[in-house]
Amino acid sequence: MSTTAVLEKEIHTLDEATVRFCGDSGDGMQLAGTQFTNTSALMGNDIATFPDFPAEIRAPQGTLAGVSGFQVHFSSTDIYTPGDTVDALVAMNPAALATNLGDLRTGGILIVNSDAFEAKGLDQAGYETNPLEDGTLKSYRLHKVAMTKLTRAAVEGLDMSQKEKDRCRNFFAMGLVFWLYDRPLEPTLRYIEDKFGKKPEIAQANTAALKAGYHYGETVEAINTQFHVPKAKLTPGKYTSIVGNTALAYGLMTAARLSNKRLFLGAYPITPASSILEELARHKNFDVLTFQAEDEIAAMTATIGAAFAGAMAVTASSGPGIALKGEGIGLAIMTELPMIVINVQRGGPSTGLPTKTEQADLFQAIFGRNGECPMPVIAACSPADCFDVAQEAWRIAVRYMVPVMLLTDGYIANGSEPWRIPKYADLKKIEITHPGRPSNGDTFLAYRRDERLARPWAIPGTPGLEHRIGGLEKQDITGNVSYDPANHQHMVNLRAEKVARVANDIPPQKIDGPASGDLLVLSWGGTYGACATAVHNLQAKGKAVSHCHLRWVNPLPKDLGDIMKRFKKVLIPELNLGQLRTIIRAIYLIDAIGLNKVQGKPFSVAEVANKMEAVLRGDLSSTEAPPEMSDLEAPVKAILEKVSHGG
Amino acid sequence: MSTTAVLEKEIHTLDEATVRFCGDSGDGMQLAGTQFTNTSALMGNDIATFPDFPAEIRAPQGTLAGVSGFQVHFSSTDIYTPGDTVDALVAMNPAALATNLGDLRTGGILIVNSDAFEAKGLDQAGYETNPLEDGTLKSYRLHKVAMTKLTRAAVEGLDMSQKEKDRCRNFFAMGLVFWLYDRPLEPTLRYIEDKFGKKPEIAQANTAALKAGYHYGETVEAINTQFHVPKAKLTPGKYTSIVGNTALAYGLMTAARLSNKRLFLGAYPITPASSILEELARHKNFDVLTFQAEDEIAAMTATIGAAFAGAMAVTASSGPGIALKGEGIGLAIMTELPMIVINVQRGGPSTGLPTKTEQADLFQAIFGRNGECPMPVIAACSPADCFDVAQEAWRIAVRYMVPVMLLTDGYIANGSEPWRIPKYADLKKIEITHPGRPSNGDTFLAYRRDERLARPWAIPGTPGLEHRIGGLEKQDITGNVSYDPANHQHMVNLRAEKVARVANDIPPQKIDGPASGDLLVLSWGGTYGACATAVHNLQAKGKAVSHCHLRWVNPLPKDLGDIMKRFKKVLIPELNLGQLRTIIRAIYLIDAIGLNKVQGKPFSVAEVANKMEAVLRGDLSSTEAPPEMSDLEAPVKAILEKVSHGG
Amino acid sequence: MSVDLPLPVLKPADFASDQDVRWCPGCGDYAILAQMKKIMPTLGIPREKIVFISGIGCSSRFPYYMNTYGMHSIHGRAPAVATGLKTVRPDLQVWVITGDGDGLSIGGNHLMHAIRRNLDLNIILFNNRIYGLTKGQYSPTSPLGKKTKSTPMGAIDNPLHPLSIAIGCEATFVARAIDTEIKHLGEVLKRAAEHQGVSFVEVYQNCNVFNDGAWAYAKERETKADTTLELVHGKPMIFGKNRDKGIRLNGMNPEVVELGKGISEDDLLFHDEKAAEPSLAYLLSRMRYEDGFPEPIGVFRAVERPRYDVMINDQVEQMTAERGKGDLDKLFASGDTWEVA
Amino acid sequence: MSVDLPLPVLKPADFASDQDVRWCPGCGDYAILAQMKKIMPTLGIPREKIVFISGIGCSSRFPYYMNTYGMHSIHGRAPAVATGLKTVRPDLQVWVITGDGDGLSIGGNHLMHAIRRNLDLNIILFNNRIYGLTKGQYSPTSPLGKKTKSTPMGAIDNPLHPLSIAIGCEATFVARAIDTEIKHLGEVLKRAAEHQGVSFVEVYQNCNVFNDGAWAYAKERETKADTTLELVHGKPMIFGKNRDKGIRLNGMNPEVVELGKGISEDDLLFHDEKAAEPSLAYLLSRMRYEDGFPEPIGVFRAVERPRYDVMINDQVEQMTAERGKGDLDKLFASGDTWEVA
Ligand SMILES: Cc1ncc(C[n+]2csc(CCOP(=O)(O)OP(=O)(O)O)c2C)c(N)n1
Ligand SMILES: Cc1ncc(C[n+]2csc(CCOP(=O)(O)OP(=O)(O)O)c2C)c(N)n1
Ligand code: SF4
Ligand code: SF4
Ligand SMILES: [Mg+2]
Ligand SMILES: [Mg+2]
Repeated sequence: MSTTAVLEKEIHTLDEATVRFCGDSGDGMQLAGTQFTNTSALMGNDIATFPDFPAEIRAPQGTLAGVSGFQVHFSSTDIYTPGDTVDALVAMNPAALATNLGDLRTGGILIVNSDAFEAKGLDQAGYETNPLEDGTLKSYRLHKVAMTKLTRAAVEGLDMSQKEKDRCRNFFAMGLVFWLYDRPLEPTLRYIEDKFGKKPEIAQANTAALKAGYHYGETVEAINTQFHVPKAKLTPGKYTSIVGNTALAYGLMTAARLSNKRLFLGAYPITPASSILEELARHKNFDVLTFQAEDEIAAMTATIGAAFAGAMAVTASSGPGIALKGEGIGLAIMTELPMIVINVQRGGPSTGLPTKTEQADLFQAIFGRNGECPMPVIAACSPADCFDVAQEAWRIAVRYMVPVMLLTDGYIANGSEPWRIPKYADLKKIEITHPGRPSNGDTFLAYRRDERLARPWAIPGTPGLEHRIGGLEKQDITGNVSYDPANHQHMVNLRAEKVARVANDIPPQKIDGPASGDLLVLSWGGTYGACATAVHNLQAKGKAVSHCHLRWVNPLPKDLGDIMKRFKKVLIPELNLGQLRTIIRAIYLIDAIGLNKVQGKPFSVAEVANKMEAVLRGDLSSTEAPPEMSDLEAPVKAILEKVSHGG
Repeated sequence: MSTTAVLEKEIHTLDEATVRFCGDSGDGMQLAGTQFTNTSALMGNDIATFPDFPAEIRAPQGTLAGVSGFQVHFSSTDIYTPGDTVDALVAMNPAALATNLGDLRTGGILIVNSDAFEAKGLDQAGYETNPLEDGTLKSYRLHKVAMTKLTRAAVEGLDMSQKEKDRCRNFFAMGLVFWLYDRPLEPTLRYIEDKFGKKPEIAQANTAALKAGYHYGETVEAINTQFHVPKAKLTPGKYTSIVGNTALAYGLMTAARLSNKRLFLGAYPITPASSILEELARHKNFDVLTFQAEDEIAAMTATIGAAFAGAMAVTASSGPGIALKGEGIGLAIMTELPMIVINVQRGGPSTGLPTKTEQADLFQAIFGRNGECPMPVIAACSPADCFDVAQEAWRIAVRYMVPVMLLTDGYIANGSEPWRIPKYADLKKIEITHPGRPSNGDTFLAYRRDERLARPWAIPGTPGLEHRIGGLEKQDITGNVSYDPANHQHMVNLRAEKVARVANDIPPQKIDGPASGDLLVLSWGGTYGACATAVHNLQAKGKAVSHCHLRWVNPLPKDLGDIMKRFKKVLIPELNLGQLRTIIRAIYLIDAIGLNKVQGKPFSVAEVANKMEAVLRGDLSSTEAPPEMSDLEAPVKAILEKVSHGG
Repeated sequence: MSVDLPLPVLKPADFASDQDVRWCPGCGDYAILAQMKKIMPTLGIPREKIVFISGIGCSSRFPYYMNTYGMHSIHGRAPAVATGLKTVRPDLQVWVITGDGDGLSIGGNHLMHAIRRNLDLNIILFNNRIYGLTKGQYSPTSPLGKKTKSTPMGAIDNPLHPLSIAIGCEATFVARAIDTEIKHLGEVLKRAAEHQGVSFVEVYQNCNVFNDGAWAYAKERETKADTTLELVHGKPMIFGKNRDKGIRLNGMNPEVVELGKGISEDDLLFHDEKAAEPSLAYLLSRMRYEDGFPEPIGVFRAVERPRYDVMINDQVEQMTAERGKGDLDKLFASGDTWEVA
Repeated sequence: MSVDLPLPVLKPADFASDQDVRWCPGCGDYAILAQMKKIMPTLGIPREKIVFISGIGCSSRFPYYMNTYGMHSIHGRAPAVATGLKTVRPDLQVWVITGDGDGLSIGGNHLMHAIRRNLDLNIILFNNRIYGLTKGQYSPTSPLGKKTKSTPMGAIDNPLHPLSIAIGCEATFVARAIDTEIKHLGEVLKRAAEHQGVSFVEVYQNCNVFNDGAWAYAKERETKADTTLELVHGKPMIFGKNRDKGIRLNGMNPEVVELGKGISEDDLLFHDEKAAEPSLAYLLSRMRYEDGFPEPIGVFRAVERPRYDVMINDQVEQMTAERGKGDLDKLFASGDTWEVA
């Protein structure tokens, strides 16, 4: 390790900053991002992250298709999104620079591993000249750092291969960025200890690289400013950083415990839902049964079997898998058994863009089955919210004896945010009663209903409640098969009314901002953060705008119609072509305006804010968020378009 | 055969009449109805029929669940429905009487086989006293005919078992009704000859029974009036009576011939769609390939394979099967291959009421897939219309390179009506061009589009056009896989725009009635007849009402919005809870009113007319057609509710 | 799980539900239902612990007629529904009732996976070689050339042999019975019920409306002794009206031989339902009447293997034993945490 | 159908599409792709007459890399897509590329039915005993106890043996190859291409990222001669580094014997890929390394049976011959008709 003197450097205090690490999939960028996130969280910042994996398992090294990135937004105030633009970008190779530079703000800090900018790498990234040399980067604060060489120097003498040594580069990069944003190394040192304790050479190397990076920041003259982002004023409590699918798994386990049930998950792997299965499989000591089915239809129908058996039964998939479950969901609705169907939405239609995010399965959730086949639909708004939504879905499922569709999306599923850890004892129990052996002589009526129209959940094994259910129309009260026309109408109405009554359990909508005004932004699901932030920004500019976010998308809250009427305009931003908007228009006959984006990516705050301003100025047409339209002929593009895919 | 003298009887001339034959499934009522229909058609009446099968294959004899009926409406004017109420009911046993009496108009003719009203039969039908004796039938013109005895007498001496002899009863009943409505016996005698020519005993017995029935009418005193329904003024031409699914099969075969294609049908049996497969399987000499797949998913994806291969590819199913095809349809949409997906709708949700009719799969047709996944949707309005709709679906599919959903329903599929037989030479050809070997050096661009946004249909076997397609998002023009955000937005828009442009091929809507007025009835699919008739009836009463029927449900006709604006109110009758209404409201923000019925049965004319009058009087709420609500405790009901089911 | 209370003594009629049976008069399904009701009281399992799961088809109406728990699910999916049920509640006795279309056409994959997982399910496939409920289209077991509504010129797909497939996917109990051989049928059902692990039983069932006589050769008094072969564990394979014919192995191939004439019982193939390898069962499953063989009935194979339903619950217990019953508070705080004051 | 024009002489490289191959470096899929490109020019079929259909999975990206017609369909459905295609166009050579998850999990039923129908499809199943594309969950061929992302305590379902299943459902051509035995692999692919009727080939394929070494025993230089057995039609089953071991039949069971010591080649089982009954093929498909057997590679079974794709078209021709080319005007008027003037 070189031992240069530490220089005195400026420290700027900032409200917030956004950093993105990017490099080849093999460069360990997800790890760098995660460590930076955790450290920032430990320092008390509010955080939001956005990992961006390549579609390939392992694309050839150095290619554009193989670039992996991780963005961290950290702040001393409340934040809801990973940030529209990047303040500091770390690019480990030319391909990473080429695909990520567009998001770096003018004047932003650009740290590159200059060692990687040699002929082959430049060529793979489609650069004809070296951007580090040809002046194209002059509007950024460029730091060319010979990371490969510096890392090698730092770990010199350790008994490892060159390749292994080079793998420590991400720790060097981390160290440098840690210094830049005034973060402590301890959490990462602890991580290294935990993770590589059994491989001391590697632990030593990573430690050395990390410290070298940090030290490099301290000493190299070219980098003369350090930034500091103070603690956020978060609600007091114990926090951890949580990923959406993990929060969802925890929420399911919690709901099971709160209702004193075994948890059964029937699932077939599919991106981006698989990690729900994987997470739950690790926690069997919570009385969790995970069944990896042969396909989604089996996953769905096994879930129905588990619900009949009396478990908290859940199935999880993504768009194409949910399409396959449609017929089974119909059976779940007809048998009126409680369960949860999770759809982690991804880019569609068909196989679509499997690793990307979208909100285009709302229609499928509400309408995608044969017959009159309604079910409640709830949507999580952020990674941590998945925890709450899972419990709420189950609460409604058992209160109304109905399958519930729970929507999240790829953005929520993989993103993370600080989560104030609840105390289990403080959580609200979920009451379930199963009928017991009937008093002598009473016949059990499987389709007799309570005031919420819920039928009894009689489970096999209970003497005297033997009964048969199925997919044919049921006679009211008895549950016997019935072909009676009047009964069919009655039952169709009953099932619809039951779902409508779920609205009785939806609390009055919270409105963020004044109760009336010029513009209401109505959102659902994962666009919450961008909408909330955009509305806050416009409120700060004195505009009469408010935000209303839907947690239940079906049924809609009872007060929604009145709320919308109090605003001159209603804007519905969605990552689809206007699915919620269609429903709102149909129900309320309100000429809601859409902001629609179907690009596999979340909204930026600016997109929403710009559209809001346009509407306020009088542009009342629904629009798409203008894609950064790419000249499809440009060389970088041309290469990017080469086949790539996901699961 | 007894030889009583023929009495002089009155003949009344009627505009129209409705007759229903009902009895046990084993009683041959479908045959009786069909013969009566054909004879009436041959006599030049307009006709409409409604067969009503029991759900069981063969329910136990004499039970309520085993009742089978066939209703014929015949007329000297244009008719569109099988008739709301029945003028003459033939009931072969107590169960048939119990389940069908409700539809006989007061004062209507009731012919019963009095021999069947003995203790067991009455008991099975839930009668505590004999309705033929206890005065409950006094508001009908009851004719108690000892059909069993009379038939036995007629066939006496023939060398057959008692059981076989009794099976001729339906011919006796036919004979009697033929006399009653002044129809000739010749067509039925020809039928007997054709069908039983090889079993002369049976032919003889049926002939004898038929004539005995006719003769009975002539001679018995109690029946003193004969009715005559003159010829209708139909467009000149050659006619045949055609069943919906047969017309659909013919339409598909015709479309294939008109476009010079092999016809491939991939299907899995399901009620009420199976007979499309069965009909096509009989016509292989029309270059028809029928593939009975292992399930609906295979049927759908084999259809995609056949479309890729260059055939006219079709799949046919019903609600639950279509639910299973959802994922495959997504692939069809993504690959932009032309094909037809037929849904013969039945009662839902889930297995629902498999042998009954409904229109509740419209949402599924338009919205039931993951992602933004639009497809054109066309709906047949009557049995004969299936012939035209099949051709139109294929014309659009190939013009736009898009899968088309074709909706019919159980009512259309099994119903029949006179069909003016077209000359093949008069039908409009369907032009298809496939690209050929490209000029030297040109690369084939599989996703380059024409002015309708259709891509080329390049089929395997063509040199130089080798290309790969699939379910991942495609790059515009090249068709290569693309993860580019802007391209995805572009392609999602393109696919939506392509479907929207189908509206360019939809002719201006025909309005039945004045172009503006107090009330527009907007209908789609199989409710056409009831709506048309109800509107005519009200127009005849001088009301300012018109009718507009949609053939294309997606996209909607371009002029629809303007048309609706010219009426004070819009009423949308549907056999669902308001699915088209939801879409109309969302698109046009029009407060359309619904008339909704989900009882497994079509609308009666009166239901539509009553609702229209209510709306004209100012009742603007959407309502259900009031079910003939059954006291579920009544004994007949209680027995009716016993398990019964279908496929 | 064992039952603690003394069981009330039940009769077959106690297993009849209050629903009218809605099969065609003369349908083979009645006989199977009757035998099922008959063996039920002999199993020592209380009614409430028994569940029948079916798909869609005539055969799949079965659960409605049993006064136990039941679900008439959707077409082809009964094995999957049953898997969810049995996984959560291994203490229940779960029956799967399916048809040749339900089980081998649309449901083939679920059947295959339920079998390979070896859950303790009793799967009874009513094979009538036709689609009954949808009124007469051919099924995956319909013979080549079979003319049906959907194959007016004859079927052109090789029929599947249910038992060969079951054996091909690791079945632990495989048997065959005939609807009209009621005593034998009852015994086979009982054996199936008692087997720990998946039991797969094919029942030759007559659909007298759409495929009457499909199994005539195996059912008719005059022919059946020559066209079927009752398997008995440990016994030589003898059949024929006079019990004078047998099956002998010739290399890998079975052959029909006449006893006497220098061939004794000892030369015959002996049945071994417990053979470690399924090759014998597979070979027996391939013996077909049309190839000149008697078709074996009875238990082809009955071996013990670990059960999925038990193992999945064992994993819960094992992890619980290792880590203790899951503590949510601990789990929530298991990553890096920080305090905000 | 035969090709009329003289074919241009193609090289393997002519079968490479312009798309970058996107498998992980080191993936076994590369070798299979290379062999496929290599045999292509030897088949005498013009490029435009060849179609590759796949499902979803790493393996299923295969069609993108072949400069033929192709479709990357949806998960598990490739056999059904191919069935529609081949039925309409029996003149095309149709390949189905699938994985152990795609083909045996979600797609098991389509695979089974495509096989029993005996369409002339060449189905290649890349068996890496893992879900590659979704990053490492267990598959239906993962061994019992296998720890994967979705089975942290080990898999508890009995693995399926692809060839046993194929044989269980009437396959006419069944073979196995190993990604690294490239010459043998190429030969097997070629045999599959040439077989008339369905060809089912299992390829042991290494997923070096999520299941590295799953087939190590059968691939490594030191062990492979003892753990695999190359099947040669009509030849005795000999294996081992010194070709001193063989397979002998003991009743219905195979056993490993050492040659010499009184055992000669003639005592061994002789391979017969054309055996009328599939019992031998079935028995071979059950020989597993973990049970002490060498695992056979090469062609297990190759018999001729009528092809569905041919027969369905024959029915068209036959009916056309019988009735003449369909006349729509006649058909429309085939029921009772009447004239309205
Ligand atoms: C998804 C779906 N597809 C098709 C059907 C129609 N269907 C009902 S039962 C059946 C086949 C019945 O055959 P099988 O399983 O052999 O039973 P069987 O009636 O012969 O006892 C079919 C195709 C359905 N109900 N659901
Ligand atoms: C309907 C559907 N379900 C699930 C998936 C996710 N998925 C894609 S590939 C795959 C399994 C791949 O395994 P395998 O067939 O063995 O192929 P490999 O990647 O190992 O070559 C899964 C589960 C999907 N794309 N579509
Ligand atoms: S159709 Fe056949 S299988 Fe179905 S109930 Fe009737 S006889 Fe039985
Ligand atoms: S994940 Fe495995 S199977 Fe997939 S490309 Fe990588 S090495 Fe090959
Ligand atoms: Mg059957
Ligand atoms: Mg795999």
